[in-house]
Amino acid sequence: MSIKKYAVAIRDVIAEEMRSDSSIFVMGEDIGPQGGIFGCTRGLLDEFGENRIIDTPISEAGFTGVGIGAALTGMRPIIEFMYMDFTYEAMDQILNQAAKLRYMYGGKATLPLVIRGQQGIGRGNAGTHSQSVEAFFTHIPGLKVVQPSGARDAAGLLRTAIRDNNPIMFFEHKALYANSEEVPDDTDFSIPFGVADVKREGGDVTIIATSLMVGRALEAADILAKDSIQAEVVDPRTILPLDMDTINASVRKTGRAVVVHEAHKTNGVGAEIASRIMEDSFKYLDAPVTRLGAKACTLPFNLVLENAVVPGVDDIVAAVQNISYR
Amino acid sequence: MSIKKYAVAIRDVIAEEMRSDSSIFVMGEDIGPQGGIFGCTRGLLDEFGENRIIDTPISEAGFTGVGIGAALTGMRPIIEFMYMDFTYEAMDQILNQAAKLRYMYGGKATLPLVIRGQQGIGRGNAGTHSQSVEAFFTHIPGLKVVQPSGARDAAGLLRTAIRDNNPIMFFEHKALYANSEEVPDDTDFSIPFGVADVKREGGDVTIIATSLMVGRALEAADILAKDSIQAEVVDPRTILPLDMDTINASVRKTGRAVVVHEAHKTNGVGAEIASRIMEDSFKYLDAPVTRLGAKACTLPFNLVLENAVVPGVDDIVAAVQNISYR
Amino acid sequence: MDKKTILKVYETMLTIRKFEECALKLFEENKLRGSVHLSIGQEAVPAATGTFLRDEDYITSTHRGHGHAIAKGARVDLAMAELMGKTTGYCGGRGGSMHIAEVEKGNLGANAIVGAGIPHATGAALSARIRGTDQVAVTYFGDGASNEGIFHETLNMASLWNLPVVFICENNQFGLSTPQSKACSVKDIAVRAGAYDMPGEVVDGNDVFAVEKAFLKAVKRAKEGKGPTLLEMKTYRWKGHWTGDPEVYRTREEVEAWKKKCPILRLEKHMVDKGVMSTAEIANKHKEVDGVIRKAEEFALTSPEPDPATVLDNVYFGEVN
Amino acid sequence: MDKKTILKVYETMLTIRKFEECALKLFEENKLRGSVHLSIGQEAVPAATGTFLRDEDYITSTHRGHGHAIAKGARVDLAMAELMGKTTGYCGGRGGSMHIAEVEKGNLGANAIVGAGIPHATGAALSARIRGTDQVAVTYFGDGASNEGIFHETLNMASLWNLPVVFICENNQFGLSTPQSKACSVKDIAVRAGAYDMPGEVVDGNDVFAVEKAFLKAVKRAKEGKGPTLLEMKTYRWKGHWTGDPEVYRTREEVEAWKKKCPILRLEKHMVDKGVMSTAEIANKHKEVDGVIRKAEEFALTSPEPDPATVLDNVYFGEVN
Ligand SMILES: Cc1ncc(C[n+]2csc(CCOP(=O)(O)OP(=O)(O)O)c2C)c(N)n1
Ligand SMILES: Cc1ncc(C[n+]2csc(CCOP(=O)(O)OP(=O)(O)O)c2C)c(N)n1
Ligand SMILES: [Mg+2]
Ligand SMILES: [Mg+2]
Repeated sequence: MSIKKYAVAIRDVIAEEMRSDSSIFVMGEDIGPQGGIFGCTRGLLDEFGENRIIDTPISEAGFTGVGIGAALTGMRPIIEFMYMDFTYEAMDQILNQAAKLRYMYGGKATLPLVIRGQQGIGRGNAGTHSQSVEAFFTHIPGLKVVQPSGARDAAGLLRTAIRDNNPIMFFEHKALYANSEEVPDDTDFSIPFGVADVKREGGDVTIIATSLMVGRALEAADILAKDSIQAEVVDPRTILPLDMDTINASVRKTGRAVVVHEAHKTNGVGAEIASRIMEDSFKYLDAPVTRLGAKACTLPFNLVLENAVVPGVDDIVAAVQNISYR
Repeated sequence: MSIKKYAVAIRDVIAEEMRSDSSIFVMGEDIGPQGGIFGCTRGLLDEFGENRIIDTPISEAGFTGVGIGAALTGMRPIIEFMYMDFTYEAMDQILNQAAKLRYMYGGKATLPLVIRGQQGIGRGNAGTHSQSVEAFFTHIPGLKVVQPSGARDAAGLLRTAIRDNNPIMFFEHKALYANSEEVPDDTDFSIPFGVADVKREGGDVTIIATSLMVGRALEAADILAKDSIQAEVVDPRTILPLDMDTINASVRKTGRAVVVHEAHKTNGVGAEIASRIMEDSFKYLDAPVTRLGAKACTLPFNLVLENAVVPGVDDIVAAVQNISYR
Repeated sequence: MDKKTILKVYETMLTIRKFEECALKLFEENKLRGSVHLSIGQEAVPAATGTFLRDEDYITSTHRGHGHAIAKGARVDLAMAELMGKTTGYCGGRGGSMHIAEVEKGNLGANAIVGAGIPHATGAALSARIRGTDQVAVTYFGDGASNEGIFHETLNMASLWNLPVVFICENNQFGLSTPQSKACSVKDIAVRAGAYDMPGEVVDGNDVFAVEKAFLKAVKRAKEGKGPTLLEMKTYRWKGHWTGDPEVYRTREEVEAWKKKCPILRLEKHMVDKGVMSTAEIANKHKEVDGVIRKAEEFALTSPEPDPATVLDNVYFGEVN
Repeated sequence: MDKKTILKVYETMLTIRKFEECALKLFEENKLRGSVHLSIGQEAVPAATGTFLRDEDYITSTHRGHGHAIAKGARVDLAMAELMGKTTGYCGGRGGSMHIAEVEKGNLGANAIVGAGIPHATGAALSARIRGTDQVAVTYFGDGASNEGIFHETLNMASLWNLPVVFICENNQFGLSTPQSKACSVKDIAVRAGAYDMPGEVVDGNDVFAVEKAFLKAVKRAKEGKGPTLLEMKTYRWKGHWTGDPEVYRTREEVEAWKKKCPILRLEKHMVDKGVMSTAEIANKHKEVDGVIRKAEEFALTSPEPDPATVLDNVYFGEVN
């Protein structure tokens, strides 16, 4: 075990996998000498050289397409998006190409491709650089969608992503990069997709939280415990595949659920999760599943406003209390 | 009243509005001499000339951005996307620019802009030309999202869209263009956004359906009626704003609801609607809200397969029956 | 070109032509559905390029891609079956006309999205470079596609990284109904090569010899590590953009004038003039290819429809998790 | 330029410089947060272009847009308040440094997305053309932005439709950490004009006279209905890409060498040499502008934070339905 920052855990897994598999290369904006603006490729250029650590022009659609072509022909590209918001520039390549080619070619193409980068609030980057965009990639079939909430999960899930033969959307969070955690040193340490992690056990209510919201949910759970409400906090870790078994088991135990993510509430992943809980566990529900997500406005630049838009610990506490006394 | 095809109803409203407001112009691929590949701008070039009916290069991101610039400076552009699937090429301009500029500029910009075009199955256009993509535009705040299911609604809603001072995503359906309906001749005929239409009344179950699925829901309702199940069919018509009042009123009456759309089920608009029904009307529900949507695979080229992916009348009947005997 | 090569190019052109004529017939007979985009009149480009590629070289193609696939070695029976959406087709009926691919033989696929295949070929070239092979990648796209942003982004990267890729713009004068002059600010798309510091050349796309010459030069350059080339092949599509196009955007006369420049007739005349083939041999070749296509048609017609129970197969490699 | 104009350009440059120095100070004092991109060293381009535009002319700008806004007439107090996210700022604190806009005065906005503003200016030019006015639109963007697809798509349309727009590429040698040579396949971005059949010109972007001359020629062309121009202004950014950039990608010497080419010092020297201003007058001007900026800082610092209760305002024009 080593204590590592989330950003370092990511970098180390990339390096370890690159050492053992020469078909892996990394491309993206400012990942070379700069090491990525969040340091997730720091030092890799020195070790692996320009042939495998490729700085790109600001051409998101183009380099995503280049990655797809490389993946189709035996390589295992890792593409860094400086901000996952910029996937908007490359939606055709991601949703129409990476997600669909295997299927449209009758199963005769394999696309081992990781698209990774950070998203979310925390840096005063304003509306176009603070979004959480994972929901877009669950709606169109063909991708897997990952959202690690800590350094250990980031390491284990990234290794699984790199070794997977499918296109993977891997969502890091800018406000988590500096968080440290114990990470196994084993260079085969991996966490399977589709296995939720119960970050805290409790019998009264289930809080399903992703990414930055996991920490807030745990804080909320501590506060609620003082109020004698024992919250179980479930982190799905992968949004697609989604571990409904764990979620249903928890909800059937507690009878109450709150889903919280940083992305906008309207048509966010929480809508899917809440609907599936209802479909699967309707008769166990003592109260409607509550969703928390960003308010229906663009993420504002101002910090006070930004905080007003995204669910805070208080909002989670209030939501739980609201459904606990029904 | 005149009996008009859906495509003609759309064309006529564009022409009528252009006659009375010189700030309206239309741009898009092959909308000039060709009149749009589905005929929605047929004849407009002759009447309005090249200055207001503008054939573009195949540059979706670029011409969307050009439309935004024109909207910011006093024009009211209507942009035709040949297939709404191609919005993937222009996601940054739609989701980061059109949807956000007014907010990010502190309310000091106005963007009257209609982005319209067709989507969906029915022409053997395969995976990248058969999608239903409306859900993407409800997740990011700042847009309104419209889905007319018939010629009359298309006319009334399009007029509202053109006169609205916000960016509007207007989703037509390729398989509806040839359907005819009575449309008022009044050149002020409009249908407000956010007002669902109860297409059929019934007391046993609520079917919320959009676009092509409205017709299928009505067919299903006829079949169910023989089985003594009276289905109420609600067409929200606009997905954002969403008329939850009408939906809730219906569900509170029937206690049961099925939401059906052609878009993929996972994280489709149905997830949002089902979640909101649960949130608003939990104690009235006798059964979980059921969602129907396209299966989790790319839309296949082959007709037999295509039909297997998208909800059919039988699927709707079965879903209703399944929740009716609980 | 030596005689053997000429014959191969000729046979390829003839196969493409007759394959598409058959597809059109099937479409008109309602035995084939969906978007079918014919390249009749444009056969010289795929034939005089694809023929010179090895299995290990890569191509990407477009919505108008039957010719590229056939020239890269696709079997016409499997291709026709795909056009009909049959299980036996290249994509098992999932992709249809616009998605014929054979990755293991270097055809990385037709693509229904204008411009989308351009970076895929470039990525294959990058992959070859990283793996240290001498593979070459070729991407075909239309005049209309040269106005998509991805064209620009990709050509810039290909040149910057000196990749072994050949960009072939088939300028058939129209993007759907829009004449090139209404969509493209330059007369010769080859000029755009200058924006990426790569060589660009205008080629008579109906002349197999001109196409071959320019192409082999570009391939040589690519293999020598000198980087990409942009070739603009001037040609013309005889049929509508898709089967059913009202063709309001051009005159019958214009089409007829181009038919006179038919690349197949032109090569036939050349072969007869130079004594490569006699008229009788040509007639025989036609019959032979007719036979091949007839068998492909038969195969496609008699192949089974896919089983709806398999519709969820192949969304992912392996299980979802 | 006559004396009055020179003084205006000079004052604009000075205002931009001191505005940004103040922003940097506030950032270092932790009174300002978020991404702040400084254009220190690049002031000649906005000053010797924006100064020549009328209120009714349009501009679009970038993440590095303080200079463009100020040269187009933005008030430094409202701009500084926006950098601090205050209610009194141009965007009421919603947009921050990267979104300063003043639509009614022709500033269609800074834009945090690389390249995204290019089509907006072009759309404004189209709008002017349809409305029959003589307005001109100018779009500023970086060397890095010239590799985005939207650059290509937009320049093609602007040329095709002969729109009154001037494309100003501020080539400050880097896109974030990436030198132009590692991102762009051509040495001079102006060369890319050829891909759209429009004039392109390389300009010394640190020389206000060269900038003015090239710009006025382009504006004249636009107003005469002759279409767009691409101007590449060679310049250099002195500070990091953003406040906090480790600047691993260049040497101190390189930066120092460029500082010697400071556009402000250069103009000051010219003015003294030609007797336009004395050193004393220059010193006074500095003091005057310092005073203006100090007041702006004061205004920004004492302005209220936005009220969270208003956070949902202005998502839509009017009610949602
Ligand atoms: C991104 C995108 N935009 C638009 C279309 C619709 N479309 C299909 S083919 C075509 C014309 C393409 O013209 P060109 O590139 O010249 O190829 P050609 O059809 O002439 O072979 C258009 C507009 C598409 N498939 N994809
Ligand atoms: C679409 C997009 N990709 C990437 C970024 C991140 N980014 C912001 S500024 C920048 C560099 C821009 O370089 P250039 O266009 O030369 O402008 P400069 O910063 O030098 O003024 C990058 C990569 C972005 N904001 N938008
Ligand atoms: Mg063409
Ligand atoms: Mg730059």
